[in-house]
Amino acid sequence: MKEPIEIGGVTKHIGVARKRTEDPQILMGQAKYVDDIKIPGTLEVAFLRSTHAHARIVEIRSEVAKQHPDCHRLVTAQEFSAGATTFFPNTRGTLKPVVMPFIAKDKVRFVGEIIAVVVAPTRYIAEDIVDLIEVEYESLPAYSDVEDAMQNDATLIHEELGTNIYYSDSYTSGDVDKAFADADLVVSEKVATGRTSAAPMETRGVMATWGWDDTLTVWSSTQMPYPLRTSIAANLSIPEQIIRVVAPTVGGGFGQKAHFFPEEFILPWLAKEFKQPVKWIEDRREHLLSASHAKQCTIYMNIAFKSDGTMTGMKVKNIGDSGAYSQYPWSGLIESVAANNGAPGAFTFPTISFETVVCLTNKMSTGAYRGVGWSAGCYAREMVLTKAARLLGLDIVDLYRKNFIKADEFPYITATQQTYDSGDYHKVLDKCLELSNYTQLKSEPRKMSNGKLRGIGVAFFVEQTNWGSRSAAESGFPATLHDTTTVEMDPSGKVTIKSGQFSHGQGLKTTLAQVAAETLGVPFEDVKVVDGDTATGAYGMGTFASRSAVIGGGTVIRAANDVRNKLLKIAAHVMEANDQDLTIDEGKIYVKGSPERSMTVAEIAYITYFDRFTRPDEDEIEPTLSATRHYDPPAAYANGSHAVAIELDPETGLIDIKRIVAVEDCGNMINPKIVDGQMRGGASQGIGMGLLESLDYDESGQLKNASFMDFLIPNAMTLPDIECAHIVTPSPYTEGGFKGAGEAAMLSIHIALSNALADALSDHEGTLVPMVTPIGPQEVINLINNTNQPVPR
Amino acid sequence: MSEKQKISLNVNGSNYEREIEPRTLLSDFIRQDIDLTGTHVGCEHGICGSCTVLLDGLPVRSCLTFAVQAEGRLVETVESLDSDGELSVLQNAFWEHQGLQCGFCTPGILMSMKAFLQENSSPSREEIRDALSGNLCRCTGYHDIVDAVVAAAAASQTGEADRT
Amino acid sequence: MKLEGTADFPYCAADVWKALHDIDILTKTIPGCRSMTANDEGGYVIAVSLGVAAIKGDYEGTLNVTDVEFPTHYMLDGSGAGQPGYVSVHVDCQLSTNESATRLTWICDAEVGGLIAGIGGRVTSGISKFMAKQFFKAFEQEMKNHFEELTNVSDDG
Amino acid sequence: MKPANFDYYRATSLEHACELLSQHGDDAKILAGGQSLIAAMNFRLARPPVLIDISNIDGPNEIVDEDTGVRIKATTTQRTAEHSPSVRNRLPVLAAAIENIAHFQIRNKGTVGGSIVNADPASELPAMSVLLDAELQVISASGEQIIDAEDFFITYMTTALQSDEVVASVLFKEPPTNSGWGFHEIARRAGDFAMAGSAAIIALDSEAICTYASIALFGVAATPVRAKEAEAALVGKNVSDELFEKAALLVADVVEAESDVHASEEYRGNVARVLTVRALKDACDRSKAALGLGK
Repeated sequence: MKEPIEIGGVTKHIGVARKRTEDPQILMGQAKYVDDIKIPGTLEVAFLRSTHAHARIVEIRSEVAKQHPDCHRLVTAQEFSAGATTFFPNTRGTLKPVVMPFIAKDKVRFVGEIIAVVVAPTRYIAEDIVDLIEVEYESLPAYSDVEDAMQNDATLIHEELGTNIYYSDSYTSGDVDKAFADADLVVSEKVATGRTSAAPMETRGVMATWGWDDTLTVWSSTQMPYPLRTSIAANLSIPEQIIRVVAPTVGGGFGQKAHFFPEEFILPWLAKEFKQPVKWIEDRREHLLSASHAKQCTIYMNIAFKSDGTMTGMKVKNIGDSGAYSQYPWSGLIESVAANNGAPGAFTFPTISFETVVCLTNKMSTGAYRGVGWSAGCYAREMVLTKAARLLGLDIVDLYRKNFIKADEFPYITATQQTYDSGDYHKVLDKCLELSNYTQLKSEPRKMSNGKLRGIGVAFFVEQTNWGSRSAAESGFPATLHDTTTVEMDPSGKVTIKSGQFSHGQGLKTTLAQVAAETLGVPFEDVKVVDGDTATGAYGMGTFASRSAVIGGGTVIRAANDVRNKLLKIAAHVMEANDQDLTIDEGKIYVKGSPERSMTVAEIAYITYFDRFTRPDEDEIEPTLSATRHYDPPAAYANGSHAVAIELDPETGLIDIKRIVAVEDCGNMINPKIVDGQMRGGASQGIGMGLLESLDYDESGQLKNASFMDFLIPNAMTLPDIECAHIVTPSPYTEGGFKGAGEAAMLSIHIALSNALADALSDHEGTLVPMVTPIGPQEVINLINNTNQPVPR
Repeated sequence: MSEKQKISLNVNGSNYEREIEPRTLLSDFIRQDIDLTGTHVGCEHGICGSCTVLLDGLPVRSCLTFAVQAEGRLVETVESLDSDGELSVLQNAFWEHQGLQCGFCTPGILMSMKAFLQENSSPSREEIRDALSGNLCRCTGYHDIVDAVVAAAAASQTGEADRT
Repeated sequence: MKLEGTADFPYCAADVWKALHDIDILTKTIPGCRSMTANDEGGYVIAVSLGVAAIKGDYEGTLNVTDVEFPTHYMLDGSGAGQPGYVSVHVDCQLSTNESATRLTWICDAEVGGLIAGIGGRVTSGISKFMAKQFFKAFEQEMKNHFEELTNVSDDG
Repeated sequence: MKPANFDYYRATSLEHACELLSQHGDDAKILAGGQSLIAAMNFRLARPPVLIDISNIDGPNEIVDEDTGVRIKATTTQRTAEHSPSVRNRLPVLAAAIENIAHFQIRNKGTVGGSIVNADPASELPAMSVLLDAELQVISASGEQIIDAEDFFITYMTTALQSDEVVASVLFKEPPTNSGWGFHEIARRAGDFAMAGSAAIIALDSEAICTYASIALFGVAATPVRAKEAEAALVGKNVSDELFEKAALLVADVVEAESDVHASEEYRGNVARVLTVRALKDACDRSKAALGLGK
């Protein structure tokens, strides 16, 4: 491992809560999202999607539709010719390959699967034509419950696999059986986390056009333009260098847009085949039916305790409900495998054993969504801890303190072989308890004068961040992930960052510019970040998995540092000084200690480009002011704590959230305001997952809430203000000491919420601890009635 | 009639006349027929609020309005808020307080809040949350938006500018 | 979706059975029935508009009668498809008699797929129950009409 | 998600709308605020071949005080009614109910008549019309008639309105003097359709004897329903929390709730009772306040 580069500009840009450079255009309605890009002659696409969850396609009758005067193209699997592969190598031996056709051929496996494609002048007309297509289906038994699909006699969803279970493995560390045999208390629970969707406000959308120069341009609302380019090349069998993928302004992704979806190949194929620009903008119903779902796991969690609260072992079986396919490129393992590898959390479990099973069902495939795997896995572990604390007569905080990894134990290797780099968990927890007034609230009576029950809950998380190759491997994914950035100084001394990273709302253009400004020593305003376009950037994996600030920031530090060193060498020559004695601050290069001996960065840049008489000999120093650097750092583990205070109406089961406190240690912060924004946004989604959101399928595999009327995401009245605080322990492993911050809230706020509910009900008989998400009023009433069963959804 | 209908309406101070199918939603008319793409479409069933515009000064869902219903009326969209690139007090407050992240919902929120602040010039945080609740945002958790609206109200009160 | 109910008719089981298999009566009483004809397999081809107010979907499909044990039991298997998606039903019909009436006990397993399933969840089962009620109300009336007609005919004769 | 084609007619008056309706029969639907209809059309759940638009008729917002109550023109937007001084003074429960309809952007376009005719059993305005004994002024090409709200609702989205008829205005009756009101609904998220709701009006005499009671429930049956037995259990009695608890048990007689993704029918039935108790208590407190009685 290379030592991180020392940076520390004279004028600070890192750590400054700057206003975002992205915002004025957005605020004026000038930012361009996919649907805002106009090319004359663009035709629109609508899809005929399956109404059956599992059925053979007997016949597609499309003659009438084809005769519609405005039907430009009607394509079914018969006419479609693009391949269906993911290019990401996944070397896990026991993973059975699940093939996802882009257009269903002989059978459909979930409601919403594409059967036919219609191209017409407008979306209105395209939908008219879709209405004219008739499909005859032959129904097959459909599975919406994963444990039904796992049965030996279950109908096969992918016949060629010979089973619906396409992945299973197990892992043991230490003598877990002995730990359980010697335990004073074992708590065992079945925990069911609900199925949700990232549901960004901008749905998916793809536009594609074939140029006169035989180039393919694809605009997609994606989080990973470069991998998409590689994948389109592979699936359309065309050379990658003729493809340009652009992710324009993207209206939220949250991991969901870090996949390859069939539409991202169908549209380019149409453009290539028919040489016409085509556009598809997903509508909200399509989105809820056919953009990847997330978080649904069935977890059997068993934890062994000593009577003083010491945790001695964990046994966990995580059953992932993958839906109908193994979503490209990450596969359907993404929930369960990540959950199990992260099972120890913040604690020193001496023994652990886990079993992972991933099984197909007739629902939309599951994929990445903020806090992948961990949202479910942490919930199962923590709710069992909460129950154990109650049975042991302890507060959950006592249990935390007793079992936390201590600040002097880092680097710490967990029972699942993850190397935690840094942290001070006690300090973070204490801060959260203090800000939330936890102890005081705990001591007050549960019953309030208004008849409601007061509840306070706290939870703690450790989050694996900055997915590079090593981080991915520690999470159970042997993928190669890295990033590259080019830093280029032009003759005027202004700087362009060409990044393979890409912002879809996180303000990365601002943070990367801050990192560059500080590393280089130029004014913030002199830095421009170009991203989201494979024609102008450098190959990168994209923005997901809390990686961009760390890996993107790291590439910028490395490349900017190279440019800075070059600049100093040239300046040293021009100024007849030693480059070691020079420094750069806000565009001015001067001899340390005597700022009057100075030149501007612009002057040196100009000389470098245009004045061969003044600059050093080009054999000595090549006169280029650009550098391209790669970065694939080890994992950095962020941590934090949430507290949620609620008032529960015990008669209706409604939870009113009164306060949220979030404390996070994501190492050195580049832009604290942006970090707060991530914490608040994540908290909102975490509350959504914990309280409201559930995509419910009936027993025949129909999604019962395929609209925003019934799939509920939080609105402004759902949430109170979200109070943020920070503890900083820089990562010793990463450039800048950064740790990721994007997903954190999704690892523990839903737990704090459930803990608050358990606390509000602590005067009730029985140990009432919820074991299900979301906890809607129905689930609360079930809990109060002590029928703590997951609601059949 | 389902054949095209001629409509004329005023959007952001300019008059437009177009021939459209009666089923054309006002949101699509604004975005496609007159190319004002600042107004966004997030659900097309009236829940998310991204498409909110002002119709005769009142915020409405443009996805739950047929363009033919806007015949002869005044429509204001997000593009009307700034003056030649100079942000309004409300827009500035959103920038200052980071009342946006991906920005997709932002135009609808700005239009709702513009109308709201005209009715209630010094709202409490709770009143702001109530007024905001018809606009979904998936990124911010709303906190920073509430901050921005509080600041915009305060700035307008102290007369820093008279435009919200 | 599971629906069930009972209906009592002041007629003997054979008459009720006959009426329940009478195309004319069924066409008049099945809510939204646009047409119904017997097919070769002893079942029916049926076209219905299902729904309420502006929210209606046209479905075309078949109804098959199976497990026939005249006059006490039969199964009705139906499936239809239309623009909003598909509907399929399995109805178990039991007829039992006491002194004065015949009781029909029915249990219906219905599957609704497509648009209605995803969007109309809040009201689907309620509307289905309403339509079942509507059917039996109309059916009772039709039977009454039918028998009055018969009585009238015999009186005249 | 784009609507199917339709023929569009812009009515210049309600009479014109009636003419068009009688021309087009069942094919035609009235477009008022469109806040439910257009959503259903966007999903293509609704595909009316003909739309008759009454939203552009001159002077759509009209609220008139009459002796017995407040008459609201059907095309009046919900927001106009919500802020009307007549409504706020004479029908405060109606103003409170309207505030619970979706969000203000929807209420700016949604109309009072449109919501009632749409007859969504979870909606607030149909419930208010039965709570306040509203009279619906219904017109058609062949004349005019008055339909009592109680006779208007048949089932989900289905009313007594014939295909050639249109509701012109709604007269909401003013409750007795010194009455009080209560309104409670619950939704998982503010602004959404109610999972269950209950509204009550109670009038007391100076001895705190209940002289009048009206209770309407919504979201718990195929139509909004009056809880007549519960009302009867109150009138003539000295009010108390125990009485309210007892009376609220009787709402079970009219509750025929359905299960959906949000809650079971049992949940809804139970909450209908809970909300009725709360509505009655609020109504009682307000009536006592009007009478100058202590709580």
